[in-house]
Amino acid sequence: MFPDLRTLLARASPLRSGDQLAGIAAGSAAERAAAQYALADLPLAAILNQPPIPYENDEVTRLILDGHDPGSFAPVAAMTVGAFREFLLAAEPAALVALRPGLTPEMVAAVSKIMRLQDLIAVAAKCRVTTRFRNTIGLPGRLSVRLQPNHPVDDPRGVAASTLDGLLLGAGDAVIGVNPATDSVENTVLLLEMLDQVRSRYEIPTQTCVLAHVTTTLRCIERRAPVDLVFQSIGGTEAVNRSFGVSLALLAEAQDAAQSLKRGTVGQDVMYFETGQGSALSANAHHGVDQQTIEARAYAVARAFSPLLVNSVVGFIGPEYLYDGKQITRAGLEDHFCGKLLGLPMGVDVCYTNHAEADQDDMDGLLTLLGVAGVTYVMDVPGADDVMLSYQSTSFHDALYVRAALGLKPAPEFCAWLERMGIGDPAAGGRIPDGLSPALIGLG
Amino acid sequence: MFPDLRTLLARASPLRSGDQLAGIAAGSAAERAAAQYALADLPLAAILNQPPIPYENDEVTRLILDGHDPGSFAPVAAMTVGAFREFLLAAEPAALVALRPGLTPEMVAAVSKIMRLQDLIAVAAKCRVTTRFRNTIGLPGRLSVRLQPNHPVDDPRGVAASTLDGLLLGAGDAVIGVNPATDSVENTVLLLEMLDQVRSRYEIPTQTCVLAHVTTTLRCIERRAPVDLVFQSIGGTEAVNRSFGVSLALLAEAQDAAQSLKRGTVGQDVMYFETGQGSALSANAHHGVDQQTIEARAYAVARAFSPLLVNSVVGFIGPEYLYDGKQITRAGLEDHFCGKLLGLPMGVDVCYTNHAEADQDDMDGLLTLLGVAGVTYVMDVPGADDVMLSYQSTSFHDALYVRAALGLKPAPEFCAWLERMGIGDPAAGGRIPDGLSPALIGLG
Amino acid sequence: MAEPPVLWQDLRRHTMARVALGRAGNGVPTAAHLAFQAAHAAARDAVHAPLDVQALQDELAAAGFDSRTVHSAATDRRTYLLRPDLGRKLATGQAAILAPIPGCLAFVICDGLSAIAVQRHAASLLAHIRPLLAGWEIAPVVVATQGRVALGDEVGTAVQAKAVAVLIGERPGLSAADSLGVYLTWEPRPGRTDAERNCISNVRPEGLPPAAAAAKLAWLIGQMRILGMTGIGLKDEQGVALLR
Amino acid sequence: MAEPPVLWQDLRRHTMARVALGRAGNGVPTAAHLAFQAAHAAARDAVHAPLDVQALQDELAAAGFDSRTVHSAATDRRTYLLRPDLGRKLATGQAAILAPIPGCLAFVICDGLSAIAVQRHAASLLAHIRPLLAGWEIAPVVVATQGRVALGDEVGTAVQAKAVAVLIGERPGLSAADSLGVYLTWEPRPGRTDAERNCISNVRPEGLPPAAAAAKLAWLIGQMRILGMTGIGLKDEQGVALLR
Ligand code: B12
Ligand code: B12
Repeated sequence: MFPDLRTLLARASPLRSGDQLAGIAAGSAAERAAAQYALADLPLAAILNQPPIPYENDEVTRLILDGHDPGSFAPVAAMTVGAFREFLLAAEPAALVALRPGLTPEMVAAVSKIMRLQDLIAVAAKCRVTTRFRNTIGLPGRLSVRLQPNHPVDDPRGVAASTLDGLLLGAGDAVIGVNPATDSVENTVLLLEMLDQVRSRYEIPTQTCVLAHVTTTLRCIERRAPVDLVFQSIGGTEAVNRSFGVSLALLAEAQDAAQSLKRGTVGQDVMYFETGQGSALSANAHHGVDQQTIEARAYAVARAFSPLLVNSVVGFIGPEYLYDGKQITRAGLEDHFCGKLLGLPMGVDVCYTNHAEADQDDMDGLLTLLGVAGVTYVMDVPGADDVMLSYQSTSFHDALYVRAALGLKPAPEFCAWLERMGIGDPAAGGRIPDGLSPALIGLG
Repeated sequence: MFPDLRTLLARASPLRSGDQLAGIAAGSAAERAAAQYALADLPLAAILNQPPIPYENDEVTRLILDGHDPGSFAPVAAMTVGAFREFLLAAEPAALVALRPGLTPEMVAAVSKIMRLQDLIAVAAKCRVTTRFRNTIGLPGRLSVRLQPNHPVDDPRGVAASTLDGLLLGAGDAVIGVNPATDSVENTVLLLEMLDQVRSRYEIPTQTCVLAHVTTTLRCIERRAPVDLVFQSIGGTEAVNRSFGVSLALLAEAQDAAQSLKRGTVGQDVMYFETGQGSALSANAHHGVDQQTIEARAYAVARAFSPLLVNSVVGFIGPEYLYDGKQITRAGLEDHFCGKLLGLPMGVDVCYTNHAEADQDDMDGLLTLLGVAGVTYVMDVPGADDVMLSYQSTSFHDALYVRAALGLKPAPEFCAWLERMGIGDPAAGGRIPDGLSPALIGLG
Repeated sequence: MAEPPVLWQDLRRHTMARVALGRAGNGVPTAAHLAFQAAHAAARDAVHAPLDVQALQDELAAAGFDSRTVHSAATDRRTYLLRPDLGRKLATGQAAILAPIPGCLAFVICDGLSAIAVQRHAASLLAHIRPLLAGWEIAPVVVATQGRVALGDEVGTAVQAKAVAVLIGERPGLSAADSLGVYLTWEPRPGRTDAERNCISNVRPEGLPPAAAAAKLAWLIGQMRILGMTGIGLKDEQGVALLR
Repeated sequence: MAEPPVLWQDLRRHTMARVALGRAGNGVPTAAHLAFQAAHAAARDAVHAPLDVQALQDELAAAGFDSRTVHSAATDRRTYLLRPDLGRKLATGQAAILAPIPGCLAFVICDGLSAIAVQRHAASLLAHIRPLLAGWEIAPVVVATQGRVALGDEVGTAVQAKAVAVLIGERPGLSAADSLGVYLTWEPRPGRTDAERNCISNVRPEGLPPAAAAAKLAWLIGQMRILGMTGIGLKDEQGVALLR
């Protein structure tokens, strides 16, 4: 009924517009149910032996298979996908940690397809991943936040104003990271310097980043700009990475360059990756593989570079891949689960665009569910409205909400800093605490 | 632009199929946004003075207005709906308790319409309502469960088997409550006796109920059947209640009758009500008022009888009122919020039918969100499949999941009983603990 | 009486409910999860299965019932699902098809939410009840598509019936897609509320078999004639034992 | 330099972002919440606003540009949103409309996700860049409906262009629904990846004004000709100061 693993994985995937666009989705709920039965009976070992994209043709497949550790795989080697699901639900957290080097993204994607949201949440909540640069991210009971102070023309004052707004609301412990409107080296250097100035003037135990293309960031490093983290969008096939202008070798070069700067204080995890279901299909680089499996393969790319941060941009790419709030919600929890199980410090950009069928209620739902699932970090833009990227992500207020609702705190070093600066008291009457005087960062 | 309060409330409601069916929904997102602006500017006092269904025509309106306490209302009397939202978000829990007698359902419905999911969750989580019969329901850190062991022909052994299954998985502290397939007095008595036998043989600190029509339950009381709780479906207008064959007087009579039995040990809250958006419209008894406002009015009916349990059956009634997972999710959180704010021990039947556009993922989401919002109880049917009512609700496993994910426990008396009986150890190898021997309850 | 169960899974003997599923952590085991998903897909298909009207009419004829077909004002399935108001009304002109038989008992068969239920059990139920209706004039059976319970009120009015019994497909569930409901209304006319009807539910072989449902309906019809009413004032007091 | 802000709300001077909203508990105050909802409704409408092709062509003519119209293989808006593959292809027969001008520079104006952006800024950008393109033969401007960025590759192939610049409506945001993007591709042909293009984004009065965007595009076009490539190998090294 299903000619090969690739087809089986696609047919067993919960409905999403991207797989329909690719022409590989199940044609009916009944066909999907049949595929899920077949997939559940498949041995994990069969998945290992049948990479959906051939070894010869794809450096991501080579990375996955060459890096696979049979010893770690042993405890689950004899299981089917269905039994693996049960194992995950019942396992102790430590057993899941030990398993990581033995798991391939295809195994993880496969099992996610036969899991309900509650399974994805329950298992992910057992996976903690801790990373370090200038603070410690991913500890139990913590939820970190990327402060995303974008501006339509990268005006340093505008970026600084949004940054200060976020800091005053407790955001920024994952990273203060700007998407540049202009991908020029000069502009990127300017932003890097401004962000580094804010960080050092206020003595914030966090890291900063300008999310330019990795080749631009490499040039900034050459120019001795203050680069904490190297950002790059990545995907799950060699071809989609090529369409992004990157390769494994280029990423390794960038990691080396950034680590050589030794800017981290408590650790040297210097890479920041973004991923998202659909990008490979968009670049016609998906090899007929479903978008969620490809997405999991992107995590195999990420974990090769011990990143500080990885997040799916789940609802960002558009309705042609994830049609509505329901599909975005499912994909967000799948991505988080797959990333965590593979050992990544997984965050999610809880977001949507105005051409998708989604709204703030959907985001409140997904954010809360991810909080319960133990998401490492989320994004924060002022008022949830990114005035440069033109989409809606979570806001500073959203992070306050979810932290309060679930009793979660920022990274410990950052928590201490917030205390020290007297931040977080809404009764302060709108006066900015002295320690955070805007004048210090050139806001006049 | 909006001729009257009724119209304004309808146009400001988040999209749902029932209001479209009634022809009162906003025609576009822009019209809805405009209505929300107008509604936010409306003083709460104006809502009090303009009941959407006239006093003369409707005993529910009379109940609401006659019972309104201006003293409790005073702290918010001068506020607009928009300011009231801000007040609720910022308020301490105690302030919300004090407010209850001053709030009308229309005020509560109005403010819910301009709240996001996260607002509904955050405010509801601050409202605790505690009730008592044979145990204590609604304490902080607790989540109770109605065990719903329905059977297509009310076979006592079948009901007993499902009951035992649920008890073995920790369900049943809210109530063990059967929907009868046959609404005959004799059948109801038979089920009541069987349930009472199970409860007393196992010495379970909980209550039982057969969800027959209140007139049937009254006859059962006359026949001295062991009636713990009186169940009844209710709605938010006199006319919908008439279509259900009930009135305020009848409910009062039933409450008296049940209390006269003095079967409660720790309290005498004897009423159990179900509600659900859409029932008034279905009975053509909605007076042009939107379904969510009518639903909130049903809570005013409920609170007049200090119920032990109240739940919305949110996704049960059908797609003509709540079309898909998104509408069910929003409505479930609205209903929970409105009920809690009015002081009810609010549970939710997290559920859907096979003619609605929803699935298990939607339920996992809603269940988790309600858990974060502090829902008092949820339903539990074996394997989520009600073989008599033909719909899907939450399962025993779902309750285990959400309790584990959020660190919640059953009612304290029931917790102690579970310990005593040695329930909850999945390692027991499928043997039923001696204390729960099926033979004790006639299962041979 | 058999040995009492000592193993959890023995509970399955007593009910078709999904008991004794086992556990994987707090979740259901994979097999149960997949079975549930497959059942959901099937139940959703069942909602949309159309009624084979001709086959039903042939069966009715074989059981000795004359029949007429009408359709509600809901033109298609999607409209039916979203517009119960239309499912309660006859399409324009349809009432004229039905000849008045003052004082009769009318049966209406509606596809409702499960044409499968109606297809399988409606004719059988009627065949069983026929001998039990002495003293009633029975109108030709009305087979209605895209109908709701209250459609019976319009039909009853059109044929000037003293009472109407609507046989309707109940919402398909995961474990049964063929459950029939029966709603009995005294002096049917538009505007009757559900408090003024009686209901027999879960009619199917694994629920209340059509023969037993026919007996119960006949009992209710008899009581209805004595009391001159249906609804909450008419309590089902037929012996339970009969059904077990 | 003005006084440094001491009050939170003063931050608003520096950015159009939704800063200094205040707080209600942990939530946003009602006014900010309602403004957001209204902006969302408007942005969703903007996605569906159609391009007034004639008006755009008139404007182009006034600026001295000849123009041609084509449409992509996506027949309507819904198809466009769900089928980016079709938005990247010309509808059958459309390529034939375009006469080859070997070695030319081609401009393609696509409605993309915001016809409003294109309507407001595309002609202005072209008017500003015209004087800066000495040495290029410019093909008639192609106005394409329901187009994606990669449609430029097909158009460029059809006109045998040396390079193509696609002016396209970016996804409407809550604060701006009229943001134009410009994508420059050397030797366009189907199959080019995004790594082989350069992008100028956020072209609008409150972002990068059309005149400044024209200057930047002209700079990139100049560098492109020197390097014989676009994409990640061509870095934008035009002074930043110019733009501020
Ligand atoms: C969606 C999007 C993406 C998606 C692409 C989705 C997809 N379909 O595959 C993802 C997340 C993968 C992405 C990745 C990147 N993006 Co991008 N992206 C956007 C965004 C938000 C919308 C694009 C859009 O709507 N286009 C219009 C529609 C109608 O046409 P389309 O044919 O569907 O769009 C295509 C292009 O937009 C293209 N694309 C997307 N990003 C980029 C970036 C560059 C440099 C190029 C040449 C093309 C390109 O992808 C689409 C499919 O082919 C824009 C910002 C904006 N408001 O427009 C940024 C934007 C274009 N991206 C940007 C950047 C920097 C990148 C990255 C280089 C980031 C990085 N460091 O890796 C990567 C790699 C891009 C590449 N070479 O492919 C910048 C470009 C800055 C500049 N002036 O050069 C922008 C302006 C946002 C920003 N300021 O950060 N992006
Ligand atoms: C949906 C539903 C409801 C909904 C009604 C939704 C609506 N649209 O307003 C709500 C939650 C309000 C409801 C309430 C009650 N229901 Co009810 N309901 C159902 C259910 C699950 C499905 C009905 C259906 O699909 N019908 C078929 C569709 C195609 O036709 P319809 O025209 O849309 O359906 C109408 C009738 O079903 C009617 N209706 C619903 N419940 C009842 C109950 C009785 C006694 C009558 C006469 C009519 C009636 O409401 C619908 C709109 O008018 C059935 C169980 C089942 N599997 O069928 C139980 C069922 C019919 N209900 C039942 C009961 C007991 C009640 C209550 C009396 C409970 C109580 N103690 O208050 C109340 C009051 C009913 C009344 N007098 O109006 C029993 C009837 C038992 C019996 N043999 O008499 C059933 C069989 C379920 C059960 N075993 O508990 N119900």
